Amino acid sequence: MARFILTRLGQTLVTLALLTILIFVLARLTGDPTPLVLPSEATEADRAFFREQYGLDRPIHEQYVVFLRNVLHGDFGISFRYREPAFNLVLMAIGPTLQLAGVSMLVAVMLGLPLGIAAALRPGSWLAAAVRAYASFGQAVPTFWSGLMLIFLFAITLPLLPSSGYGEVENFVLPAVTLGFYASASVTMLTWANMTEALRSDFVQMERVLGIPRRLIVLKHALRNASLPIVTYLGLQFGLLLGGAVVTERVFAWPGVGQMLVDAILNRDYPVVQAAVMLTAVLVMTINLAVDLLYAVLDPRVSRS
Amino acid sequence: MTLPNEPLLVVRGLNIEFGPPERPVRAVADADLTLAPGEILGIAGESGSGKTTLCSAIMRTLPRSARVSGRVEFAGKELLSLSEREMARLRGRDLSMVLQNPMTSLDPLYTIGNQLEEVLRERRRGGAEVRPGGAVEVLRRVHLTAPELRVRQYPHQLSGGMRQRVLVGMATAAAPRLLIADEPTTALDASIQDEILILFRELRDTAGSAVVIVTHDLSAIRRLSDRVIIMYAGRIVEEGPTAEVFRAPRHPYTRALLGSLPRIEDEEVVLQPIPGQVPDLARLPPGCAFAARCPVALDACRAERPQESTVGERHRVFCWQAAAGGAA
Amino acid sequence: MSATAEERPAGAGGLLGARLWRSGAGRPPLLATAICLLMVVAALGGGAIAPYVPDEADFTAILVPPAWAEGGSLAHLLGTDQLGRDMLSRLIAGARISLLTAGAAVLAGGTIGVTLGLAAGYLGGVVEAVIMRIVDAFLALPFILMALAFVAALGTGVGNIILVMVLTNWARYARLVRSEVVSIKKRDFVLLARVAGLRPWQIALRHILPNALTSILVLAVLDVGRAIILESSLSFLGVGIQPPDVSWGLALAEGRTYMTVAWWLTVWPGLAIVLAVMSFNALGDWMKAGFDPRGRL
Amino acid sequence: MNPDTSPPMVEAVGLTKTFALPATTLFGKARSVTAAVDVSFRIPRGRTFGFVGESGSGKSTVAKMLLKLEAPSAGRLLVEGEDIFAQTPAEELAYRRKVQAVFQDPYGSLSPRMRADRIITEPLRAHGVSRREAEDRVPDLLRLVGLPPESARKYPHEFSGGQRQRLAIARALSVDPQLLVLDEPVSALDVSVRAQVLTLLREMQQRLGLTYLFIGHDLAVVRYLSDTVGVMYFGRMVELGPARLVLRHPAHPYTRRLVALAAGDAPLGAVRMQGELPNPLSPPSGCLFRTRCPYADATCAARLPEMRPVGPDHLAACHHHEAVAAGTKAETGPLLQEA
Repeated sequence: MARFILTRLGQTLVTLALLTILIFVLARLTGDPTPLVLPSEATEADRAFFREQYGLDRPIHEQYVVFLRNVLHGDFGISFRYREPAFNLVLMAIGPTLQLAGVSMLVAVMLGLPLGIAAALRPGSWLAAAVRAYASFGQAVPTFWSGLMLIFLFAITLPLLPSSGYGEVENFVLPAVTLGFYASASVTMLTWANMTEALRSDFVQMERVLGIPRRLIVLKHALRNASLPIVTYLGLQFGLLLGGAVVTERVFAWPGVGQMLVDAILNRDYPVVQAAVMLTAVLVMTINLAVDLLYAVLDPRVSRS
Repeated sequence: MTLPNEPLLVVRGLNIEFGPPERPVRAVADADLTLAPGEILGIAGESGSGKTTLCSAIMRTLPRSARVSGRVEFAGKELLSLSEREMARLRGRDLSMVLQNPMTSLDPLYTIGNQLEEVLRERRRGGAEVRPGGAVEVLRRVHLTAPELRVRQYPHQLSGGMRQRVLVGMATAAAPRLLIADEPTTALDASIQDEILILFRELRDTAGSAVVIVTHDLSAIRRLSDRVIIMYAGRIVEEGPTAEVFRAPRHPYTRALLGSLPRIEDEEVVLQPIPGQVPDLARLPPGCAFAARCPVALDACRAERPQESTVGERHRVFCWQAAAGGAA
Repeated sequence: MSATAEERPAGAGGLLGARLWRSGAGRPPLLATAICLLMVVAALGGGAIAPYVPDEADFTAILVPPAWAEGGSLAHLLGTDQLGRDMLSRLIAGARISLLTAGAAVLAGGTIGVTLGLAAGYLGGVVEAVIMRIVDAFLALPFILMALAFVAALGTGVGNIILVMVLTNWARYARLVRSEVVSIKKRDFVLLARVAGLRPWQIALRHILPNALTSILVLAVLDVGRAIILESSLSFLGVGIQPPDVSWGLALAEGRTYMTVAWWLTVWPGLAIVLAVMSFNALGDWMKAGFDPRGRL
Repeated sequence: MNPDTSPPMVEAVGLTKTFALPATTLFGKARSVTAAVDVSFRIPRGRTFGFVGESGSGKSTVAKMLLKLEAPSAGRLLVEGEDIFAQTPAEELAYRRKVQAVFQDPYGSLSPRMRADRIITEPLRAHGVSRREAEDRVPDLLRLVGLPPESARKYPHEFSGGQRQRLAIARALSVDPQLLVLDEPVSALDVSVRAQVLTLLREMQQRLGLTYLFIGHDLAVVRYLSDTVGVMYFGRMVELGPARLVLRHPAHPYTRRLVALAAGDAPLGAVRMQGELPNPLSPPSGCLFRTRCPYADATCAARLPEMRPVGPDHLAACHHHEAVAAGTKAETGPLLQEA
């Protein structure tokens, strides 16, 4: 068990290190940031001073070491646009993003789990067909479109809810439904598939011939076995939700990391881009690691061997 | 309730079909069988002979796509017409089953003790509490070593033989009147197979249960069962007292089957393989399904399905040759 | 032992379509197939089919509603946008961009991923460790964030977006192929191929790749839908396809301002995306049901 | 060629295979599991050596080493006097033509995406035979194993289990090998089909002068084909000798038990095998079988018995082999009831 945790931790660190290389390489690809940062009237001496200050005149591997050291200190540089440390800006935006992703996740689970289980329990029924239609529609609707349609319906045609903004409970409804609906489709399909497989397993057959009541077979045995892969998937899904939040935030003008990232890209504000990408990556990987450990605790085949 | 001499299980004219109605696959055809209380019946046959399907029909665990007709009477109850709820009440208490693969038949996420107690709790009608040592007792009854330790272990920590013991313990916890064992030893090593078979005999001796053992392993049937049924391509071809069938098989298929078993006791091992292969169940010939592989087939065998003929006390066979006395 | 009898592994041997048909996947989804084909025709036909030049403004016909609505005209079946450009022609042009970017992402990304996954799974050891850690790094971020990171470095426009999509896509193929190879490698017929004297590359190409191919194909078809959403999302955010090129996502973003007065500007591109993605997904699910009854993908 | 001076087809000397397991505790030592220890045997040309044992006894590991799918951790494996783990690539290719195999699972042994003719010709093609020449041989090979020549165009899923094993045999025979490794080739087959394949294997050996390494768990089946048998228990060979001698007069208590169990006439419960197999990670001291053996005493716990002669060409690894051969302690009765 201890070994399993350490192996996973090690893998995560290696992946993170590789990711920093990737981001560093991408940062270099964008070219010399000097003209972006300094005003056009800056002298050649100013430019040289800037390059030296940021280590841009040194060999590439040394630059990476500097970059890595700075990243470890949470120093991604000063935002070109806001003249503030990029890391601080992103840190301020992460809260709203996490809230949105969290509430959407709740929506997704509350829709997806019961639908998936119901469909698995009634294969071939109209209910299963309806759930399939729901899930395939949900997987195909991009959030920017469903978001706009919801705004059109509930903010413009029937002015019930605000179309944008942040802070009040009603601000959450449309963005969370938009994002949660999208995520619920894949949660439904995954729950369905795993529940079906669990219900077909030999031990469920055995419990049937032993006369164990169906309620107990479904809730205690099939559901718990099916929940193991679902738990893992929900971890992954949270990462996808953070990604999906980028688009949703844009539609609803939500003050999150995604909104900030897109703005930064459009304004070529690279320190903010790097900070946003890196911070999200750390977040996603931490969640995945936690989910893996949770899985190990839930499955005696991992924890007791 | 049944009288002592009344049969425990009566199957009459059981037919089970799968696939599209216009081109059905008949997995079991016109099956009749009778089982007395406390009797051990062996059902032998190769893959596709319908033996497992027959048992699933008795337990009512066939997939929904199966079309079943005929009658299955258990202790005077018609099982095929029971509701799923009534059937579930019988399962595990009055009739129970052991499945083929011990490796996957236990829930990997719960301890052995937890799963055993769940079964025991279901046995107690009227909400009586389960005695704390009940699970250990069950494991001791199936001769599992260190039962106090086993109840705290998870399935993956036990070997295949140990798991099958646990499963037999679960299936027999309520001393059912009928236990069906479907290939209970196939997945196990030779040295463990007998130990599992012995459990079935102990169950009969101590609880008076009847046992149906379904297997392709003729030697297991020979040593365990009182009576044997041989199936081929979905039909019963021969039925009789075990000793008599093995000593003087009357159906050419039974004879061929015994002849194709290598025996270790003989000076020189001689094998007489059956030529050809098992026919496709969707395209059975009009006559006897074995005719194409039968060394003594008559024209009648290819034209018409053989009728039942009695060739001794409680010994019946479906073969034109045997009926005519020609193959004796 | 008696289990050996009726088991017929699904989807073995024969032509792909016939194999799927036999394997119990059911009838192919006809409507979905038709829509997919229609998209391909629109993408290939492009200008020849479209009634107007998609980016040609016509200030005499601004915001004309669809033909059947009040004020609509048969000249513009689906209406026109704020610059008087014909919506139908723009949708057709958008199909071309969507399929081009998605196709490139799937083909190029798939080829790179399959090659690396095959190498990792088959060679094992250090090669595997290195490739798989890189794969992990590329998959560490949700795909849209990864794509944004690449866009930030590479810039926008059709060429760059294709590159971005290839970069975000290859790793999933590599991961799938590697896990397939690792399991196929242990199967008896591969061991027997070694016994027969086949060289490692022969085994990889003749035994391992064909047996992994069905999973790859299913992933590829399902991926088209994902790629269409990714491209339209980037374009919607303004960091994807840039005018004068036409993309469904871009059209949606442009039409957003006029949502209250001209619903058709946002509804048509959205519907186009949903229909296209649903059709490719339905096709992929059908293939998956045939090839992969246990749902490993 | 004088059979007395030429080296045997196969000679294994002290063959050992250990697999490393990852440590379970963080700073624990990496542990290893021994699949086969100190296995020695020889197979004369044209004869069959039968390997008997239960699952996990290490018999398949030996087969995999002979096929060069695994390398031994210690010991040598000679085929026709040549160490097969000291070959150049060219020699290895030649070796692969000499040795072929048939495995247990008729469903996993054939690539599901290849037609029968390609399956059969694949080994030939691997050894540089032209496609045309290889395909010319297909009808003969199919006929040889009792399949109709039309089946060349079929895919594996169109064959039954027994037919697939025939196909696997045809493929193995295509390169005219001298040695066939048969790893439980009939265990997954139905009784009637099993007999067909066994008679086919015996016929092939007689017609083509093949040497077999036959692995099985069913003693009667092994005896049907084998001249010599080796009995494996938990990675070690415990008894070795002429098949008839070993299976009629076993000298090791384990073999004795297996033989008694295999006799179809023995009433149920007459032979009891007590206990479970030992844990591979913590094997018992001394003799590995002592935890299940009625003859076990202090000697068995203290010392591992060596293989030593108990009769002509007959070896057994038991401290008490005289007593076992004499049958002083019954395998029956209440003594072993508490299992």
